[in-house]
Amino acid sequence: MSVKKLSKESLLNWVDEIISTKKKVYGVQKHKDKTDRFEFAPLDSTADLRLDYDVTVLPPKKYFQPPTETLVAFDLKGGYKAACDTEKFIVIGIHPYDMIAINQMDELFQKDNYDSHYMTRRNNATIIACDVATASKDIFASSMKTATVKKGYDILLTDIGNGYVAEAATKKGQLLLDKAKTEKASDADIKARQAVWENNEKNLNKHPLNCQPSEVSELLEKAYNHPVWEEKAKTCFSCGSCNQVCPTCYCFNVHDDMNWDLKSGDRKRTWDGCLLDGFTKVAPDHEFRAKKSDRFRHRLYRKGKYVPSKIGGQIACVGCGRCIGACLPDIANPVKVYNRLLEDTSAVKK
Amino acid sequence: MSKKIDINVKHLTRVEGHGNIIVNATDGKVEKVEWQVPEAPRFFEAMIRGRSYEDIQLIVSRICGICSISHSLVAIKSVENAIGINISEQTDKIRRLLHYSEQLQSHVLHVGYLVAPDLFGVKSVVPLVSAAKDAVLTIVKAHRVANEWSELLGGRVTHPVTIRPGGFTMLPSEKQLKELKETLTNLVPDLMAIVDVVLSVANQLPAFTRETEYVSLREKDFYAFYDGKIVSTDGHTEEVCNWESVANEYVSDQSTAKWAKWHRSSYAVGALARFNNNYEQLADVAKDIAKKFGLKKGCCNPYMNSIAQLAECGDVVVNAIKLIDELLTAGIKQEKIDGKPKKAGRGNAAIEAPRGILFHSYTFDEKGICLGGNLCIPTNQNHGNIQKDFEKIVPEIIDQGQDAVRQKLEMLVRSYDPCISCSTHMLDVQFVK
Amino acid sequence: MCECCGQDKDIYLPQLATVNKARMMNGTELYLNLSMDAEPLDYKPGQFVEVSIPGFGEAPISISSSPTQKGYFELVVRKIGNVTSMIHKLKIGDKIGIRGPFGNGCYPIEEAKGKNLVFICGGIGLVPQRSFINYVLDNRSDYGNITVLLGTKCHTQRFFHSELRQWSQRSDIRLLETVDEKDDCWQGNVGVVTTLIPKIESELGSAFTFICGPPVMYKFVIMALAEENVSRDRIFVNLERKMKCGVGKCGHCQINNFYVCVDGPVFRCSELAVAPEAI
Amino acid sequence: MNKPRVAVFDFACCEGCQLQIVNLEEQILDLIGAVNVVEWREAMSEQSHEYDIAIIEGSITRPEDEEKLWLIRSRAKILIALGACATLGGINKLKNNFDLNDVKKCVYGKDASKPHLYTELTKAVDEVVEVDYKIHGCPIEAKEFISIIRSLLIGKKPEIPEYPVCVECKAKGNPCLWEYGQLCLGPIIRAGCNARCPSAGHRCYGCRGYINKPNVEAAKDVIEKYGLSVEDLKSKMVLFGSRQDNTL
Ligand SMILES: Cc1cc2nc3c(=O)[nH]c(=O)nc-3n(C[C@H](O)[C@H](O)[C@H](O)COP(=O)(O)OP(=O)(O)OC[C@H]3O[C@@H](n4cnc5c(N)ncnc54)[C@H](O)[C@@H]3O)c2cc1C
Ligand code: SF4
Ligand code: SF4
Ligand code: SF4
Repeated sequence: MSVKKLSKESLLNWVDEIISTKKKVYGVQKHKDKTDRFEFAPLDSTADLRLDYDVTVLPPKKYFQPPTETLVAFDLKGGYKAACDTEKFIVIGIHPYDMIAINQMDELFQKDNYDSHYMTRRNNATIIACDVATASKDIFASSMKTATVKKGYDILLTDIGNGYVAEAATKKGQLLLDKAKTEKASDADIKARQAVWENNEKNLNKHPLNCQPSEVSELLEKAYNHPVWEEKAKTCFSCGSCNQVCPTCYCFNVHDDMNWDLKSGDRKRTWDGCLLDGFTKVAPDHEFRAKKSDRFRHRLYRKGKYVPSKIGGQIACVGCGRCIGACLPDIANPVKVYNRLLEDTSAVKK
Repeated sequence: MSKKIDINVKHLTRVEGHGNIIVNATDGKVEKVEWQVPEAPRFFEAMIRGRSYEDIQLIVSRICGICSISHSLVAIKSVENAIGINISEQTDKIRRLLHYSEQLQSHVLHVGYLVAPDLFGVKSVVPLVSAAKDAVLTIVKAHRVANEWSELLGGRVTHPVTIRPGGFTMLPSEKQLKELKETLTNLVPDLMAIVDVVLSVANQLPAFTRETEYVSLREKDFYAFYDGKIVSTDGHTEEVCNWESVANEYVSDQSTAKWAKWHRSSYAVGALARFNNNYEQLADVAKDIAKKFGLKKGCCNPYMNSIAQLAECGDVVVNAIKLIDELLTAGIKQEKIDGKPKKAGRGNAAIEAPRGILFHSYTFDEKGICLGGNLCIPTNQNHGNIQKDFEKIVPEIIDQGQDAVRQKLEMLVRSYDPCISCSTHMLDVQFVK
Repeated sequence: MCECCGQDKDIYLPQLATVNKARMMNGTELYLNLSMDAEPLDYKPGQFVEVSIPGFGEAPISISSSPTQKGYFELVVRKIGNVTSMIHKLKIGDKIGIRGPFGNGCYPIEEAKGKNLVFICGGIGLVPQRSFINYVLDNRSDYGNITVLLGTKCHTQRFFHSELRQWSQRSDIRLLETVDEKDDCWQGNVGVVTTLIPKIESELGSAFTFICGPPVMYKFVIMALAEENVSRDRIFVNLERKMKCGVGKCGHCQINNFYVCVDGPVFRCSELAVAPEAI
Repeated sequence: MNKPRVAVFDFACCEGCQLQIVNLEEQILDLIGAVNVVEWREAMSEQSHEYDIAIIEGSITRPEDEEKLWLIRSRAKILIALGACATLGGINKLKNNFDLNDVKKCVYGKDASKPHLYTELTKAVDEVVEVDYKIHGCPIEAKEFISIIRSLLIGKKPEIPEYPVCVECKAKGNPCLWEYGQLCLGPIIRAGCNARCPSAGHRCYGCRGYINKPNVEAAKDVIEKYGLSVEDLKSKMVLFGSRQDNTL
């Protein structure tokens, strides 16, 4: 599919049109309470859209796996009925690292058993991704090889200064892009986009990882009993903040809610976190991962080893840096942990 | 055989807090009439000592669940007064708007849930549901609207969280304010429907009067709820900083709450006091409501307090809409809160809680640590007046028999909309034959 | 097929089953015999189902019957919390929601052919093992000697009495039992289940051993087997973890790299070498 | 099935938690449809001694209240502590930080020794009688109240969160208030309020009490990092945690 160019103005007009014709459009904008931060939220006006944002407080996973969703409706008499979100929607402004996280989730939610709740929403979404224009304070996407993205989106926008290069990757995307006033991207435009990519692949790197992301899994094989887990977890609140803000965390809890008739109700799933006390607790009162340090280690193994083994070796940390900001005692930074292990194991080698 | 009346209502129901009513009479001769407040005392003035100026609002809000917004706002005003913090016009306006929401919420709750059952001759709002479902649903709706309004601005209906010394931690968006305005505009007919329902049973309100000094705030530009000077129907005026010379609090053996008196042996505060002092400033719709019930300035029938509350609901809605318009015209601006203490000293503030004038004073050191405080709650100020009303009304109605006397006394106390957990806590009538 | 997404199966949607039989087996265990209302349950020994009680939630429960028995399946449920308490209230004819069968790690039906089999069960751990034991009994000629070691806390907590009696009377299966607590009414062995292991020393050499019981049991049994030089790739453990979905998504049952629900619940012990959290 | 009989009682408190029940608005009709409210002084005049579920609001400050509570316990099958005053002792417990005579003098002056002003150290309900369930919060959250009551009505043990406020705060997409200089207690306080205060821009001040294993050491570390002192934390915490402050 061809590569187009949009002037800044025609981009705005295009978004205007999208907002006026589609029911559900979400886009990156200033956080409603804290105006120095950004969030994905329903986009009412094109003027609110901020494609120059650094990072959003929550990743866009909330549109694919909402914090709370109904899985089935039940009725004491009539049994169970599947509940499904079937509305079509558009998300504007997903950064490459978040896109890659969604690509990973797609694989995980289809693997073993096809999760129709996640996948229905995923299939109903049109994603307009955009390349990073402003580096956030903790981003390390370059280290994780997630600074640019090649698939998953329907349209990718790249700000090249005098306009946007837009490339549709799907038919859905092409149809949508056709509505914009575009011109064919010139060689210079394509080169400018390449330059943005090259720059991002190098410079979105506030916390450089001292090895290839694909090597982390092997690194962890030797680190299971390393003292770093105990040391760091000493100040862990077990608050699950790192889980909640992470674009690649998808563990959930399930609970039933009754209606007032006490005969019908909903079975819901809500975000959960493997760092939380009680995550592995079973009746009567046995907890399998009771130690904070074990839970702390579990998360970093999940990102670096367990999930990668399910998705062809890709590391399940996309370097968005959200957990770094979310963690009060400042222990969540995956790079710091992996680098520390690297140092120690290479020290052992020497 | 002598005819004995012995009323002993322990823990009066449908009031906020615990209060008792005691009447002993033999052959129409009244031997004892007593209004008691046995609520467990809670010692707020003692508990705030040593706390930071930032926490005072959080603590004293817990004096009362029903008027927590008034408590929070007056506490903050007093704190700001003490340590020299200024606030913006926007903050002042949003605080007033928040305060209006509580008036509406509390008045609807009081008239609709607590007083209406008396007028309909039932024991609670529950049987009213079958008798007058539409009326109840309208009351519930008005109550919900008021609560959602409080929540929008205060972050929570009870014990608001957004207000702090210097400003708000969260502001409503212009969109939300527009929606609120629309909701309030649509509420007016519902309010009128409630007025009509109450009007249909208004003949159940006893015709009793007793010359009373009514005390409230008065403010230049508003029918006073949020601010002003202290005034009384006896023509006295006093600055808020001298409130202690108005309230003259004393400890009564009948009560765990303190009582108050000014020029007479007791005075009354509340909606009727505000109405009597500031009638002219009421919005027209409020005056119309009052007219429907024949309520006029200078009324000394305590049972009419509930009607004054209804009238005030009209005023609140109309003036809230005006305030919203002003806020929208100016546009909502994010402000940086400068809430650090500028000086040490004592601060005083008054506000009209739904049930009457409320005073808070605090003293802070230069770090903003509270050295002490004094609070005077509306219901405290009414306790003495309730007792005086009792003393006058019981001989007048003693012939009507125990049940009627009991019923009228309960209604009398309820009409004051007492908040006994505020004053400490509430009510119970006792009778013997 | 789902109306909204067009998928043929919603993995979270329970299917209705009917209770054919329900009876208490002792103070805490309920026996249930169920049939699916629509498609019969097509399962393998070692798999489990999610039993659903509207308003209460779901509980993963092992299938205790052998797939050789057609037209119904059996569960044994211990009353322990919200869902299991409600399961205990079920009566004959009641409808109940079932998801599953789940679990890819099942008993090694094929590989175990021709081998001697040893089942080591602690208490309710007999329940899932029973599925394979009965499967083997129904395909008796395919397998070698069968030995069942069963430890129960106290003799009043034993269940499947008549079935156990039958086994002990059969010549083609050997049952050894023990109870933890000494009691006048119990004439058999006393002591934890590991005390039975030396008694079957001769069986262990080339046998496939299957362990299922309370979490604390595994470590000690495996240690005891190690003393008898039983190789870890012939030991199978049936593990239990907290579960919320049963289909490899919710993350609660994860043991290092494994999800008990999709990779287990039956694991070969040698494969768990990379999963220190397992035992 | 007979509707369970419910009675509501209050002790030293602001009655704000009962008010949240009133604030169920339209849903109060559903509540009344599902249970038989036999006593509720704040809202109705009927009274009864026969009830299955007793809901207790407020903390216990006087011997006569203790006696009344014992009586209620002996009559109720299920006893629920409603709100921070009942579950923790609430704000009322602040007075336990002072000498009692001094507290009385401070409020009542020379009259402090009058018998009806008698007070004792404030106690939470479970310091006097056994409590079956706690509905946390100052005030309680209507939503949580509803879900707990519905659970009890179908005979299910209600699920009361053991995780901290941060979980709900993050799920709502709030930036953390620590980054804006507020000493928020979210990481060590039990969730269930849907991060009520942080979502309104105000730090959590702990009205739902500690989670089961609060990492107070970590809290100390963090406040140092943010240039505050443990004393600051303590003073914030004891607003609602007077009884728990030995952990600090
Ligand atoms: C693979 C597998 C097979 C099982 N087979 C049986 C069986 O055959 N018979 C039997 O009686 N029990 C079995 N259990 C244990 C049974 O699942 C739990 O006792 C049951 O989930 C407790 O649920 P509850 O709602 O009654 O308890 P609650 O304490 O109220 O539990 C609430 C929720 O927590 C989770 N949970 C709590 N305990 C466990 C647990 N031990 N395992 C998994 N999830 C738990 C569940 O999601 C449950 O719904 C099995 C567990 C697993 C994992
Ligand atoms: S682990 Fe941290 S940096 Fe990595 S994807 Fe998750 S939140 Fe982002
Ligand atoms: S604001 Fe408070 S509750 Fe929210 S994440 Fe930060 S510490 Fe936790
Ligand atoms: S955020 Fe904290 S203080 Fe606020 S309601 Fe929740 S627990 Fe209470």
